[in-house]
Amino acid sequence: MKLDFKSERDRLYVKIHGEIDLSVAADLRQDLDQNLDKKQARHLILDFTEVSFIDSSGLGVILGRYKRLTEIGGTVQICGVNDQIEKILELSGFGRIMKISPQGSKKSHGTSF
Amino acid sequence: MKLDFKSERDRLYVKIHGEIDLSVAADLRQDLDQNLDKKQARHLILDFTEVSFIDSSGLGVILGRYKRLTEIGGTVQICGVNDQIEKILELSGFGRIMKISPQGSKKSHGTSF
Amino acid sequence: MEKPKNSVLIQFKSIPENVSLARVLVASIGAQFDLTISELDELKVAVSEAVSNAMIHGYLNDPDKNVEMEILCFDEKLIIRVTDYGVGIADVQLALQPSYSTEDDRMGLGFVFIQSFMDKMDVKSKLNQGTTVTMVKNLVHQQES
Amino acid sequence: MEKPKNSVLIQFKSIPENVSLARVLVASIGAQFDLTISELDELKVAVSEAVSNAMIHGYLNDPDKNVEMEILCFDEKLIIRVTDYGVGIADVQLALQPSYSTEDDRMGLGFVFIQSFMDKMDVKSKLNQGTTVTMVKNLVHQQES
Ligand SMILES: Nc1ncnc2c1ncn2[C@@H]1O[C@H](COP(=O)(O)OP(=O)(O)O)[C@@H](O)[C@H]1O
Ligand SMILES: Nc1ncnc2c1ncn2[C@@H]1O[C@H](COP(=O)(O)OP(=O)(O)O)[C@@H](O)[C@H]1O
Repeated sequence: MKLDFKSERDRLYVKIHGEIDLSVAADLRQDLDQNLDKKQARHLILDFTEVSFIDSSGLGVILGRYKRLTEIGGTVQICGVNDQIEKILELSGFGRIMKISPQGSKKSHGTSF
Repeated sequence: MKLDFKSERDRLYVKIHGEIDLSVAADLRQDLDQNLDKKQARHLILDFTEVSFIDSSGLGVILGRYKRLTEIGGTVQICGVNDQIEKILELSGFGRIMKISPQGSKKSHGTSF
Repeated sequence: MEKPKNSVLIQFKSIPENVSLARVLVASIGAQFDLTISELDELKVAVSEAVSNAMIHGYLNDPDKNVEMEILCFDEKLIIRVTDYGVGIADVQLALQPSYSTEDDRMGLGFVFIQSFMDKMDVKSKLNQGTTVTMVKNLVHQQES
Repeated sequence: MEKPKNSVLIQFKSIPENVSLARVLVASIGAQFDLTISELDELKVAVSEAVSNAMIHGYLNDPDKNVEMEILCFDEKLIIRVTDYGVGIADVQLALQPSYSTEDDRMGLGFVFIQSFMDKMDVKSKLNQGTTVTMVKNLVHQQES
């Protein structure tokens, strides 16, 4: 897994590359939290264009950041999601609490690096 | 493994896609022999541009075709070979009995499909 | 039972890096059959969940334990069995409830994903002896029109 | 001996499709370390030869037999061990000779490739009991300048 960070005012954009599972969950949690702190960001936009796999260990990390940010009135958004990952996000109910945009949609263009 | 055939007079060009190991050796042998027969070809040119792996089971098939063709005054040539496969072909002595051209060389252009 | 066309048994250390190893193996076997990319992706998720559970819950992240995975391939189905010899599950029915998790930072979605993505799931567990999750993927495809 | 950082044991049916499975597994473990693409390719060739030999020579292509592969990862080396419980080798020294093969259409290059691509090879065999090929790949890399 590799992460690219970019920030703009209170928004933190993170492009994630690779597979998000148990083996990277702890690192991902720490990297996201450190950067949210450093940039004092309230809104987290995750670019999933280069994410090839995610399971519930990965989703747990994102839900944790969501809880943290909603407490301070922030949001989490996931863009560039492929069909398979979209299915998993729907199954897990993420679609009801955060904005999710599929690959190739306008929404995901806005956050490209 | 997938094969593309093209023939011109007594020359048979075969572009091989995929990995050449024990699991495809029997099929490869049969497909090559059938096409050599059908086209009455004496010269076999193997395009390795899309070959990602070969081991001694695969080399055995090529050596068998080489023996068959040299008996009738023919040749075998391998083009589009990547660095790793070139090393294996050298180790096995193929470089001394047939023409081998690496990826991107002029020789391999001549046989592109 | 009919003889499997292929069978693979793998045993690996309970370290997170091996979750992806288990996925790679299953995907590589799945590719021997005519599974679609999306079916392969779903197999990978199911295996990832079962193997992660064995490591986290079964073995409480002890890297010196071993997880086992058995893959049996039949004409009409794949059977994948993930086993740990860890703490076991006190109440399997409860553990299968969506959102139920014994760990604060986990979501209780592992079994939900396995059940959604596989055609059958069975969990056998005994306290302090371990857990076996058996998952079945049917290979019977619709006739093409 | 020092404890391995990772260890994986796999047992699979003696069918040609599983040669690529063995390669995929080794490449996936190799990728956990800092091996170059060319080192990974060489590992794959070595494993391919040892596993093919077990199936063709050890088990005489009987698909109902099982091949075993063990992978042990240490800080400074990978050890890969391929075992069959097949016919065994009467004269190991002879079998190791380049170009020596007991099969007409084979080239006798399997052991040559393993020895070229791995840092160490050891063959233990007993007639009618089977063969174990142990291969070692050093992971000690040159210091970058
Ligand atoms: N292999 C296992 N060994 C022991 N307990 C397990 C095992 N697998 C699952 N469990 C129990 O079942 C619960 C639900 O599992 P799951 O649905 O995968 O959610 P999660 O992993 O997010 O907790 C776990 O929290 C754990 O208590
Ligand atoms: N696992 C094995 N069981 C029995 N015999 C073997 C085994 N591996 C190798 N041999 C013997 O050693 C010989 C040389 O092997 P190798 O160098 O791989 O060449 P090849 O596979 O082309 O014959 C084989 O022909 C065979 O007689």
